Amino acid sequence: MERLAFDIAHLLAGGLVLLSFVMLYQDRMNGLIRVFALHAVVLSLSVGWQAYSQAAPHLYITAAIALVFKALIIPYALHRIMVKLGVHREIEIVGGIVPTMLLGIGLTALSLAVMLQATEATTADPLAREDLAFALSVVLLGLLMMVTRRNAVSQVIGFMTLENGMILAAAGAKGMPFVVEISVAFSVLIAFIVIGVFLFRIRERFDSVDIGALEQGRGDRI
Amino acid sequence: MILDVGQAMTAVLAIPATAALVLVLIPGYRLPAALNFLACAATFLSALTLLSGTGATGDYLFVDDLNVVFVVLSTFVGLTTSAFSASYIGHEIAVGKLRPAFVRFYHAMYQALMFAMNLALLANNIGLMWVAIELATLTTVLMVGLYRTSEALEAAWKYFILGSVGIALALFGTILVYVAAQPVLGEGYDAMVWTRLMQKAAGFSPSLLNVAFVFLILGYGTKVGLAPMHAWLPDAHAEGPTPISAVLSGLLLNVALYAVLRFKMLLSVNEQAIKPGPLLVVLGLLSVIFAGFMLYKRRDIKRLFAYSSIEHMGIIAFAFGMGGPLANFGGLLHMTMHSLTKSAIFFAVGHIAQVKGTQSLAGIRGLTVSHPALGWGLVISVAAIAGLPPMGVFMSEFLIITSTFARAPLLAAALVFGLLIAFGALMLRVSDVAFGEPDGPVGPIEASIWPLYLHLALVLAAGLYLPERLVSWFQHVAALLG
Amino acid sequence: MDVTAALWCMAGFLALSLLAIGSGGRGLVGTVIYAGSAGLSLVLAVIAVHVLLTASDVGQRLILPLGVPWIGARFHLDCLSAFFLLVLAIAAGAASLYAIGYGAHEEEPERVLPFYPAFLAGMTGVLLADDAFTFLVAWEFMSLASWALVMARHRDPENRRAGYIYLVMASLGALLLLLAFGLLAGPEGAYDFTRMARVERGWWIEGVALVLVLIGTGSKAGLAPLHVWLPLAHPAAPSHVSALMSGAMTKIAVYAFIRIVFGMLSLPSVWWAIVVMLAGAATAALGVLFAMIQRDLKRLLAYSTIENIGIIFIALGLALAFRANGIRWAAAVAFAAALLHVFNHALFKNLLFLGAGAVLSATGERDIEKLGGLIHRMPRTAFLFLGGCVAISALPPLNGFVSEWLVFQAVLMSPILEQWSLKLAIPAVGVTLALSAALCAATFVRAYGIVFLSRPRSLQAASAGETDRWSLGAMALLLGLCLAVGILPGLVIDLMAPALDQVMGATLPVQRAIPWLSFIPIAEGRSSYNGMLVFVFILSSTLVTVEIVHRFGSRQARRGPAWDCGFPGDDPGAQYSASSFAQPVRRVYGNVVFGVRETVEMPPPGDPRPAHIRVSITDYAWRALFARVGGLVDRTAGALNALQFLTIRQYLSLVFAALVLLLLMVATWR
Amino acid sequence: MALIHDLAVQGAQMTLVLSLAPALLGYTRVVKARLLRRRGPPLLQPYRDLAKLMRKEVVIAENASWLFRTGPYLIFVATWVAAALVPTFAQGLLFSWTADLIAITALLGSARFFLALVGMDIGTSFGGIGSSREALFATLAEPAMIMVVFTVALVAGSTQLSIIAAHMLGNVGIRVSLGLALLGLIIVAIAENARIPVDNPATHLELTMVHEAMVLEYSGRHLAMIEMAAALKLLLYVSLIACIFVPWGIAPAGAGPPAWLAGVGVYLAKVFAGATLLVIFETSIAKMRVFRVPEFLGGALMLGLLGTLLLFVSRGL
Repeated sequence: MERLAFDIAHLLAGGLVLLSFVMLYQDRMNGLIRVFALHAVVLSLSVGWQAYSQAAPHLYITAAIALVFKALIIPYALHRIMVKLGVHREIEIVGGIVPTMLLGIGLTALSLAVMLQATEATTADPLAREDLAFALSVVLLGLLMMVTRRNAVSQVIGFMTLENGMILAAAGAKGMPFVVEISVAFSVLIAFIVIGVFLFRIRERFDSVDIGALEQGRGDRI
Repeated sequence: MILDVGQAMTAVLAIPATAALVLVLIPGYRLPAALNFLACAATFLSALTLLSGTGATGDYLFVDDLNVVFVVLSTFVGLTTSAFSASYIGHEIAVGKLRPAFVRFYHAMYQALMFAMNLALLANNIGLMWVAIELATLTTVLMVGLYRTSEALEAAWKYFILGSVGIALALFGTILVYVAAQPVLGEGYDAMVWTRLMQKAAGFSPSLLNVAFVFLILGYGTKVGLAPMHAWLPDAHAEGPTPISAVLSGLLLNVALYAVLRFKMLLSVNEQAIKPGPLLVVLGLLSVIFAGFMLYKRRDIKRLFAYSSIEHMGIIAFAFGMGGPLANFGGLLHMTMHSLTKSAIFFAVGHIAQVKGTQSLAGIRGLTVSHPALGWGLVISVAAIAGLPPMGVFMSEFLIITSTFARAPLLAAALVFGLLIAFGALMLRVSDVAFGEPDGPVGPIEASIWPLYLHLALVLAAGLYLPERLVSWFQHVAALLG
Repeated sequence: MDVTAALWCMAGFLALSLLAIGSGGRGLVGTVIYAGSAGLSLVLAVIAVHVLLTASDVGQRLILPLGVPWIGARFHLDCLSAFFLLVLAIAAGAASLYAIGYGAHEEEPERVLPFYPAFLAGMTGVLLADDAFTFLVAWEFMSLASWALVMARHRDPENRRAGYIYLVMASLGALLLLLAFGLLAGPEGAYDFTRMARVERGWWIEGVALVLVLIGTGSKAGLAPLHVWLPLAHPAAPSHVSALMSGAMTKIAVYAFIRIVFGMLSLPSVWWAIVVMLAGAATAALGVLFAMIQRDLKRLLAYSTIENIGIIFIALGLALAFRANGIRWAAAVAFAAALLHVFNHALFKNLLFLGAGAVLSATGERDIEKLGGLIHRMPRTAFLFLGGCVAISALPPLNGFVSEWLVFQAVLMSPILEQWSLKLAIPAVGVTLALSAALCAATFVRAYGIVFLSRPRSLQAASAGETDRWSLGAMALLLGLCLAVGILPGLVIDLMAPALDQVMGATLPVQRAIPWLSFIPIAEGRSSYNGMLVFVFILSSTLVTVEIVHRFGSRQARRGPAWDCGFPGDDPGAQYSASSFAQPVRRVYGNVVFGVRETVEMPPPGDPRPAHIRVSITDYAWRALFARVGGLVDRTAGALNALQFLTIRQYLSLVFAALVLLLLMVATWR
Repeated sequence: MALIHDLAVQGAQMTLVLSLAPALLGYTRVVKARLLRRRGPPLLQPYRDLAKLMRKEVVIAENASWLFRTGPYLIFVATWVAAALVPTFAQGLLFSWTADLIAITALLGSARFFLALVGMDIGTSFGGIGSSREALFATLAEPAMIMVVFTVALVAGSTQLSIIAAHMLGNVGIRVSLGLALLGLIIVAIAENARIPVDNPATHLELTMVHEAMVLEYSGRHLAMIEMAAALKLLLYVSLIACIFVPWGIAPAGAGPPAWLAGVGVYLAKVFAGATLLVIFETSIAKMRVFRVPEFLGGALMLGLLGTLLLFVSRGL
């Protein structure tokens, strides 16, 4: 039974990293939102499985929150915003797909090397080490996505994937006390509200979500 | 009603929390401002009683030599800033730059920020500290966007994105620290309590701690505003309302640096882990020299002093990076002096911007002629921040530079170069702003000058005479910091 | 006991400045402040003389619980600081007396009154400080107060620029001193001077410390490449303040150099002496050549301050050379020459600046091209200013000659040094010294001739009136002192003997015992000079000559138009102007030292426009050092400024790159 | 009693110097005329000129100041005191200890200082030209003089003239540095006394005159004082050269009246021989352009510096 639990957790975490790569590849907004929803689903499955294998009931709540918020509500809201702004067919990526993907691969390799080296002495449990390594790569990929995207919504989605990586890492660390879950959820909630407020505000001001439009307003212009 | 230390600790948190909730319900502006001031006063008094005790450690909160000074400092600066903000925001509404609707949640956010900062300082749990700093960031994001101008929105958006990324990295660092502590302290709650972590830190795996420290220094470093991660700070200061800039520069940067200090203490206990010193020194020097050069081309007075905050945070990081009793003592003293002086500067800048109706340096001339009290207040406080002797900042810089010069002459020379560059820029701007023929509106202002001169008096006093108690605290903590 | 009294005087100065702030500087407050300062300076003078006479070290130390917590603020009034305290007290007393009368002309007194006593307190503090922290606090407090005084006339952008350059240079000097103290205090932080003197150090550490101190104090005193701020800042302040800045503050910088180099550094080496001497020689030559071509009277005096500082540093360099070779008595003579010139320069430079202030307040004009003929309208000021010019040009009856003579005697003693580098350096320094002494005389002939003699060249000069009694009193006091020191130099040498003994361990022969009160620095046969007899000789010969001429020759005198070889030249414009007087010297020395370009614009024939001659003078030190560094900083700031206008994405990539870099470092670190 | 005796001898020297100076000037004019194959004015003509000037009434410009009237006396006295300090027929006189060679140079400097000042007092362009050129020549002549003083002082080990003269009598012998110093001193003497190559004493041509331009406005007894000071300065320089470089025949300190008489005889011979050499040099050379004089004086400065450098490098040179 031990072997099977490890394989499933390993599969789900790897799936999450794969989905991050897929999202890097996406250049259509609609596709991006759908993949993000899938990303959240896989995350909740992984956390749920962690809860099952560590027999820690509170992880179920986190999995539920991840599922409800990140998989359903946020993608639907983002989709509605996209449609209203009429931006959903926009294609935007900076620096081309291939270099981004290569950079993604490099980052994953780096995170694996760093985390495996760092954790080899401490936890005998391979699952925790795997989880941390994958979590770090999801975080780095999320950050890469934020860096290479020009659109405000895609940046927010990048940030969301970064948060997903955090939840994966938190779940991976056995016995992480209750406080951390609440905090992650708390940040998701707040992030969404604030982003929402800004998006509407931005739309009211510039009628476009493109961050480039935001930048001329910067103070101290020469 | 003399509270003992435990009660005082809870009071310091309870008062701002309840005040925040109460203020959400009250509309209008006059009453909330007064209530805000009273809440801050009450918090400050309860923080004072903390001084009397010898420190207490609870499950979630604890008081020791390091955070007691900063709690008192942040409540004091919070108090004076609330007094300043009462007259500032009143004037902004009167002038019409701020519609009452925007200000609806201002005081509630202010108290929430106070609560978050006190919680971060007193938290005995690294997770709880992270939550508190996250809350502080989010409240300041909302307040930076208060004016709803396009620049304010852009600054708030930039602050949110960079802040959140920083906080996320810090969270990952915290998780790694938990993972490192888990085998020694067992699962669950114990592996995140500061006091236990400090006792058992020697047993943690050094390699994991190193990776954790990388994430923590980058995460909380973003909140401190060190060089590569500083981008949010100048715009957040320039576009947000001035009381928030004062609180941001005076306190929030200190709280974030306090967090970095805590983790540096953790690493210094564990020998095999890499010494965090060189990393902090590099970041510090980079910030000092980078900010020094950026001061020259600034056109907005608040952005000018925002870069000066980055420079001073760089000096403090440099001091803690160098380590050793003298440099650490200088660093701690510099944190206190910088927050007092920088908030005084922002008080002056706030009123100057209101009087002249503009924040651009070109539009402000001859202040010492049109508004002597305000003009000379600005000149003295800028002289203080530039590190000229009679004021306190000079004593900390004196200790930092002389102690480093004996051990690493080149580093001290680089720091002095950065200081001189920054000094040149600051004095160039002040001599244009404060002297010369006054132009633009010169109407009288009903500004509250006493917070500005109260801070300057404290800084001058610290420059000449440091009370025995404060010295013993700093020396004890300096030894702890390694 | 003396230290506490001195500290009470310092507290008195600070109280005066607080009083000035409180009262807003209107009405009688000015007189009260200046009278108070004069009184306190007198008390300081008495204390200094008392310490010098008793020369005891009891009761001279005091530790207050201020400043750096575990060291406290230490104060120590030993003989060396007592001598400089005397110099400061005389200069401050005279300037304060002068200011009682002169202060009334100030249009914004509230900007000068609070900072004047603070400036004096700062200077006294530097002399009394006995640990690095208090020293630097007093040092920068002095710079800050004098910066505020320079900014008193802030409405003129030129003054603001001068104030800014001055403050940046002062801060550079202070930071270098801070580094020097850091080096000397060593890792365990021996910040108080007594322990700092006993710390064991490698020779190269002392070498670096010397260079830092030389630049730090040299920039404040006005040593050659760093002197450029001095002629901008000193004239910008009110006259009694620029008198103090030139007369006293530069001396405080010399005191700091002596206190650190002779007090703290234990193993002097020969190259130190050469560096100090060459810097002094370059400063002297540069200072006086620039003074020769100045058109602004106060800037001319500031440049001549730079020249005299050069002479003092030459003497100090000689003292260092003798000390490096262990010849203590010769080092004492050279050091006595330096201290005597410090004393004399404080007297006559103060006198000249106060005179310039009187001319400025009477005519409202600083450009000497527009003055002239003031001797008829301001006879007493003209006489006192003439005394100052005679003193500074080192002419016998007055004190300037005595210190110059002693410096020459020190140079003449130096063949006993055997290092080859010194054997070549000292003659070169000697010839520069002689050249700058002669040029100084020419400069002040020009200054006095153009300002006071000949016919008024402008309406203001024609309508000038004599200054008030207080100013004349202060100037007369200084001239009297100049004459007294010129006649009886032995007294000053005996007064400074304890200071010489403390620093050098050897003193000059006791001067009181010498018959006829003549002044013999080294030995009977070697050289002696009797100021009093020369003065009596000149006085008696003059009386005899006047008596004979008036008895045997005629006494009649008749007024008539000037002969001028028959040319009817009554147009004041036809007179020799300041720049035409300096034209020969400019032409001979010009292109080497300050790159003179004389461009003549002749209009084409038939064009009525007047022809112009433009003289462009470039100060190489300003161009090579200040302008270049300023340009560099500006360009770097411009380049870095682009970082303020990046997009959020680019900022994020900065953070991202930092994270990846650190992770790589951690991964590959093991 | 001894004090009165010493005072009397010092007074004798001062009167000797005062009376001899116009004679020396007259002698130079006579010799110059003879060399130019003219008869020239009688030897005692300068005395008559001075007596005439003394009696004549003084005409002063309207805007002349008190300095203009007191100037001539100060200039004359400074030069007279300097001349009195130079040992002529005897060494070690009473006042010789009061001032050494540097003080004498400085006294001459103060005479020149006041001369330049009074030149500018009236505010005519000629006064300005004279003072400006005098200032330029002074900036080179005085350092050259000080360098010569350095060389001589380093050889003799003291700056007191009496000790130098006594030392030169003894074992000095021919030295390169002393040769350089002599040449330097001669050049400085020519420049200071406004002799031919630097300035023409006889002419009134505006463009060339330096010394004359400054004293243009003087008349009567003031002009007499100035003329007397110029003559004294010439005598001082000649006796200075004689005292340092040709010290034989000067009565040693404390010698009796017979030695003084012999001393006076030898001194007169030396002075008039020197004057003759000076005039011969003057007639054999033409006046230089104003801006070539700085090179001429620069040469003297370099000679002095070279002499000092040689003595710094090794005691023997």
